Amino acid sequence: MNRLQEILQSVREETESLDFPGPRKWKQANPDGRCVGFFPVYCPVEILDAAGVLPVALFGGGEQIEVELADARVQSFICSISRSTLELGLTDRLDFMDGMLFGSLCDVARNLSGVWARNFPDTYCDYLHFPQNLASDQAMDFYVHDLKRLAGDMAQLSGKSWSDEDLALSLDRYESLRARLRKLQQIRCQEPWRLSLEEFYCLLRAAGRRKVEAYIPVLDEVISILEKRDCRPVDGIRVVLEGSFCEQPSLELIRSLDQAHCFVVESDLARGMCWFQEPIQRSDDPWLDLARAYFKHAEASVVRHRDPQERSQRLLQRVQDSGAEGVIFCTAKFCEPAFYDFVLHKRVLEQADVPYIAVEFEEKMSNFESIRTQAETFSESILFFGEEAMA
Amino acid sequence: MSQSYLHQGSGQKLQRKLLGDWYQNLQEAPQRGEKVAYLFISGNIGELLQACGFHLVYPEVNALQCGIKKVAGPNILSAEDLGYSGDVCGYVKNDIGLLTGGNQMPQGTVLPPPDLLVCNYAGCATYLRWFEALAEFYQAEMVVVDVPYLRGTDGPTAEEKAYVERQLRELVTVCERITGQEFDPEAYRQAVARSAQTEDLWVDILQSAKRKPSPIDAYFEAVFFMAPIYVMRGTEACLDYYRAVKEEIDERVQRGIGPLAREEVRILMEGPPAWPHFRRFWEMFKKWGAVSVASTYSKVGGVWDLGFRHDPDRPFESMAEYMLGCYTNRNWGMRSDMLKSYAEEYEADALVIHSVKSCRSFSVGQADLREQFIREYDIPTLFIESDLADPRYFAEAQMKNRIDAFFEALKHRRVTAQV
Amino acid sequence: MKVIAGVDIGSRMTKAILIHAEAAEGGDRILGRCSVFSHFDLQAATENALEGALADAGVPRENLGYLAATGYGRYQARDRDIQITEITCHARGAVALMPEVRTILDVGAQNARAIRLQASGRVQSFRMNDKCASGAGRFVERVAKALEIELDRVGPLGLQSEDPCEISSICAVLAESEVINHVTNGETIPNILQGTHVSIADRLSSLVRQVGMEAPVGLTGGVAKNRALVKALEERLELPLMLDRDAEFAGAYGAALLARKRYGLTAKAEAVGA
Amino acid sequence: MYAAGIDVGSTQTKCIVLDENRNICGRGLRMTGADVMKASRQVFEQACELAGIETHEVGYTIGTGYGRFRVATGDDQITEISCHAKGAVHLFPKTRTILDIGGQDTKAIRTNERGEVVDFCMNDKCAAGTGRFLAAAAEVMGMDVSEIGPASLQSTQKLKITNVCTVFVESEILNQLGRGKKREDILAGVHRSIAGRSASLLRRVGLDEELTFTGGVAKNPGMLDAVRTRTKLQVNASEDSQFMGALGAALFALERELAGANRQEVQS
Ligand SMILES: Nc1ncnc2c1ncn2[C@@H]1O[C@H](COP(=O)(O)OP(=O)(O)O)[C@@H](O)[C@H]1O
Ligand SMILES: Nc1ncnc2c1ncn2[C@@H]1O[C@H](COP(=O)(O)OP(=O)(O)O)[C@@H](O)[C@H]1O
Ligand code: SF4
Ligand code: SF4
Ligand code: SF4
Repeated sequence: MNRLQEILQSVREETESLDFPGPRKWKQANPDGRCVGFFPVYCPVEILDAAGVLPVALFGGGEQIEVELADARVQSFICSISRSTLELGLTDRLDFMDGMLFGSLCDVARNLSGVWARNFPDTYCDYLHFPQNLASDQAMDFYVHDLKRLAGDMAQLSGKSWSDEDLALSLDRYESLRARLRKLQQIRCQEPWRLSLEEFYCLLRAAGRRKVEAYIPVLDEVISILEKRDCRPVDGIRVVLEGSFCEQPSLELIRSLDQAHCFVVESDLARGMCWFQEPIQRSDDPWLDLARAYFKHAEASVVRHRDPQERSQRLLQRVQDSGAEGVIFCTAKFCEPAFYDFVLHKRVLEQADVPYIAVEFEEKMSNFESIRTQAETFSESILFFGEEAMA
Repeated sequence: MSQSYLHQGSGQKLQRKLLGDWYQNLQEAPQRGEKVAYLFISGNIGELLQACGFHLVYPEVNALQCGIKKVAGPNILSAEDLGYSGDVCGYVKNDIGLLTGGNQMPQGTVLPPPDLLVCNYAGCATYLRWFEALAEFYQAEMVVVDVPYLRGTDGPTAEEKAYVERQLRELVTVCERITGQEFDPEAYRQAVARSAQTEDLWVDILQSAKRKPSPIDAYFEAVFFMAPIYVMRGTEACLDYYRAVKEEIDERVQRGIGPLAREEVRILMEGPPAWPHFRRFWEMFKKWGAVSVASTYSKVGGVWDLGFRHDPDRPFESMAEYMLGCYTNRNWGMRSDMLKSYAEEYEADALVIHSVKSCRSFSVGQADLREQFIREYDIPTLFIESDLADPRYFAEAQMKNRIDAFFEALKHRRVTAQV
Repeated sequence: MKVIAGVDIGSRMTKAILIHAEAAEGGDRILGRCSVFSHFDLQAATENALEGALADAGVPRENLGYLAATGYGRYQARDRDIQITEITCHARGAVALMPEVRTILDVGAQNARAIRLQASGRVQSFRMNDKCASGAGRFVERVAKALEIELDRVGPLGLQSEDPCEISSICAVLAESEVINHVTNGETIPNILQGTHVSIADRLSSLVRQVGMEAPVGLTGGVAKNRALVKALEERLELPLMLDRDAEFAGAYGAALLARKRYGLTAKAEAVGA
Repeated sequence: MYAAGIDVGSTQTKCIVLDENRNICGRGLRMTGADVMKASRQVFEQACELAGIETHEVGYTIGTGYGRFRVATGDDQITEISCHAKGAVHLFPKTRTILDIGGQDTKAIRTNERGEVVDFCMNDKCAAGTGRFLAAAAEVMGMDVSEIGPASLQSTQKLKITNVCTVFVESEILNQLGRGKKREDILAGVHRSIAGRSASLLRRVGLDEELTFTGGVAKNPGMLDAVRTRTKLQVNASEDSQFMGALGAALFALERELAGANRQEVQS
């Protein structure tokens, strides 16, 4: 097996396995280390990292998990990720975790923080409030204060004292990580056959499970091998995938998009892994830098209220920048934020004459025939229409 | 109600008039050149906005009215035509459907468009998405008053209070810009003072349910009685209204009458009612002599029975505390503690959880409540599902079967307990 | 004369259509059509439908220039030259049959799909429902079976209904016992059938709404043969539906039309190559 | 002194006649069919005949099941939820959780030692996971419902059934057969799929002590096995599983009779 395959296999395993091989291995090697999980989308991982805590991104249980215990806790009309994450906990698959963080994405994630605290009373559990009034002068102060509070908790958990310097270094580390991820994204966008969506996605997800300084060289390796990778261009349509920022579609679904010749060249898959649109601007106060980045440079997202028009315009811009021919709204069933956003985006896309389709997925879905049919239809509608127009 | 009495239904009559005037006034506001603000019920800052010179529209109240008047169904469908999913909050869809159809309420009022959208983000994240949609539709200015969700069980921290309070002060500047009118601090202070008085009365009314039999159904009736304190708190008319309701309830107490001829079971209710089928929903409980003695839904507009009051000496600070303390802004542990204390204080026999699909803010965590009440507290708990807005999710036969089975089992247990 | 075949391999019926290979010769006229039960040997069904259509057109097999397969069994048609999804095909076929159509509702035995077209005829967006039988043709089949009525009679009988009864079950299976109950309570067959149609129409109309309905709306698929369901749908959607005699064949027809373009290209390529 | 319980289910109607010592002395069973009144009368007569008594010797009769309000000879009605709990605890006194899979719905019931319902959950909006699902599978295979359970136990290969819809599972089965899959493997997949759904339902009411399986589907050994495997619990089932609701109703009836309860007017 060559080196690339080896890396890809390990990140795929990290994506598919319910046992968190990466974080567990890290904890074995660092018995005093602490792991804190975070529910998608965004989490200020830099703060955890600076305190010597390994931030572990949780993306639910995917298609692998059989939900039984959590079914009793989460009604049928609530998104699967909340159910499967709870199942992971209730079946002791998160026993290596020392804490959990939930953010203000939506009512589900918010309430889940309390449900979690009830079911796992012995581990640290907290709720992070991300300001939704970014226009207020007060919000930044409040947020910085809250970040410091989190930092205090993390320090207590890890038993490490740490300084502003540590945070500054961590910001640098994550900046380099995001630079690599952007590079991969660029490769995928320019020559989608060089890096399949599944490969790209697994590499992206693993970024939320590895110690950042250890993962950067791995990505460097991948990038250099990819540039030499021998591959033949394939014909298909280029699309932007939108709506999967929190609960994630399964690998099978992701594969079926490639099979249907819909090349996803831009997406909001696992959005939190690459949350900032541009490099964080640095001053001598890393706290303020991190907060300011959240306020000003975060990727437009429905879970962070700013200006909804800005969100739709940003989507349009991503379509244009990536040379995409259409948009696939690929939304987790019952994901309210994504559904509301869809209506706003839809209007803008229609005005701009950008074709789109909307499909829904669920973790427990095992039959992708219908999604594949829909993706195929979408690519046909673009390809055949091109022919019709020619004729 | 078996007997008729002096003040019977006086609250209801008065309320009809109050709300009628309210809507009338609202409809005419634009002609008078007066400004209109839209805002939400949970953590609403009506006193403040009125002191800034705004008329108020509460889209949630409109949604509720459409639900009862049975026009929510068609409204929801027309919102779905625009691309709204079948799985999002029916209140939002009702409102969008209503406005695309001309924003005319079932009773005839045409609602004026907003000059300002104040998203008092203390209820649910859906509030943000709702006003984002309205902001887009009306091209109106939207301001969020960001209220951090409570995390511990100790209530809000000093920073959280300060954060909200300072946002309120910022908001005043925005309001002044829009209305071109100066904020009247004295009017605000007086309104807040009236609110505090109103809250005292309302708490007395709700707590009368501690009696046996309870003179009031603290859910099926309270959800109507609560309307004025949610939409026009701080006004003189509102205060008068609660004086009148208090008289009606006092009279019931004197005569020893309650909402049903016989109170057989005292229940706690968690979750919003099924508005589109309100009567039938209530009937299913009446049949078993079940009277609600406390409910969480009657607290969505403010939790006053646990001690909080608006404070005319600290009008901004207390407003911030009010917003932070909303039921929907409380975390699971606080909600559960609240229900537990109700169970004890009101001597409830059972808990009924009505889980509505529309509202994740209420629903997520209810299954844990159910588990906790049955397992840890040994309080019989019934779990039923439908919706507060979407008539399609009300499966009457199934719901009835469940309710019957539950009360029947409760009865059996009682019989054996007596032996 | 070379011909092009489109075969739509559905879960219940397999349908085949033949058209001229050269648009100039015969326009878009349908030369032959045939539908057979799919059962579970989809290859045999494809073969039979194709033979049937050839016989109908009176064209020998060797004149078949190109075969396009669509429908849920499209990957199982052995001699296919191309496979295209049923949504693309139904859209194409529907536009050919009913040129003004803006929204298409295609209802088969197991699937329902709503498709919205751009003014140019291109698919703008679509939705499908394939997880629950309560919004598809199989529901009607089951009720018909429970009432011991031939499927052909379901439409005419349903139209006689004056007061459709309410079917409250959300589930096609559970609704069956409700239907039986109505029978015992002395409800008339037309009212029961129409009640079923109304309940399906409810679900179908919400599907159409999800793609943002725009008039005129056309109905394709086998269900278009059921006039009573059509009536229920029209009442729900509050507009008349466009129908065509060949609505059942819209998918196969669309496949053939799309394939002709492909055939043209390959034929040209061959000519150049030779 | 005798008492009877009549359970008018969506699929089958069952009757139990008890003597004053709570011994079962007669059973009756038939398809519910369209005429509920008739079915209930027939099972009652059938049970009395088996008991060797005249119908008028039965003092008190309680109707249960979805058609309980239309029981021809019923003195009162009690929901099937209470009755299944009562019956199950009578036969298996340590029962704390009950899984009842009938023709059209599935219920999980939690009970106390006196057979009183403490908690329950049901699946009654979708036929997935009910006896109907199994019946549909049996029908496409051309088998009787009583044959599919034993056949599924012969399975050697794991096969996943993905459709949950009772209607669409038929074509999935045909498809699998068409692909040359073995009948028993497909059936085992069907049984596993229902066991999975049942387990989730059971978790809602709690699943830590003795489990009793009731309803017609409990007669299916394949289902019994699948539930055992899935829950990793000892699962009680008896010949009388399908009669559990009727038995519970009869027990209630006997209590009433012993207590000299006054006859109530039949509600409708
Ligand atoms: N003669 C008829 N009268 C009424 N309905 C019919 C008739 N023929 C077919 N149908 C309806 O059409 C459905 C089959 O549609 P079809 O498009 O052939 O399905 P598929 O493409 O899935 O095989 C049946 O389920 C039935 O409801
Ligand atoms: N001998 C048997 N073996 C396996 N399953 C059976 C047998 N007899 C009945 N069943 C199943 O039991 C179901 C009926 O169960 P029952 O509890 O009587 O339902 P209901 O009370 O809803 O009528 C039928 O759907 C059938 O699948
Ligand atoms: S998937 Fe959507 S609804 Fe569910 S937790 Fe994530 S953001 Fe919230
Ligand atoms: S989600 Fe709940 S609280 Fe929020 S708007 Fe809807 S009904 Fe109201
Ligand atoms: S509700 Fe009925 S028709 Fe729909 S999926 Fe369930 S079993 Fe199938």
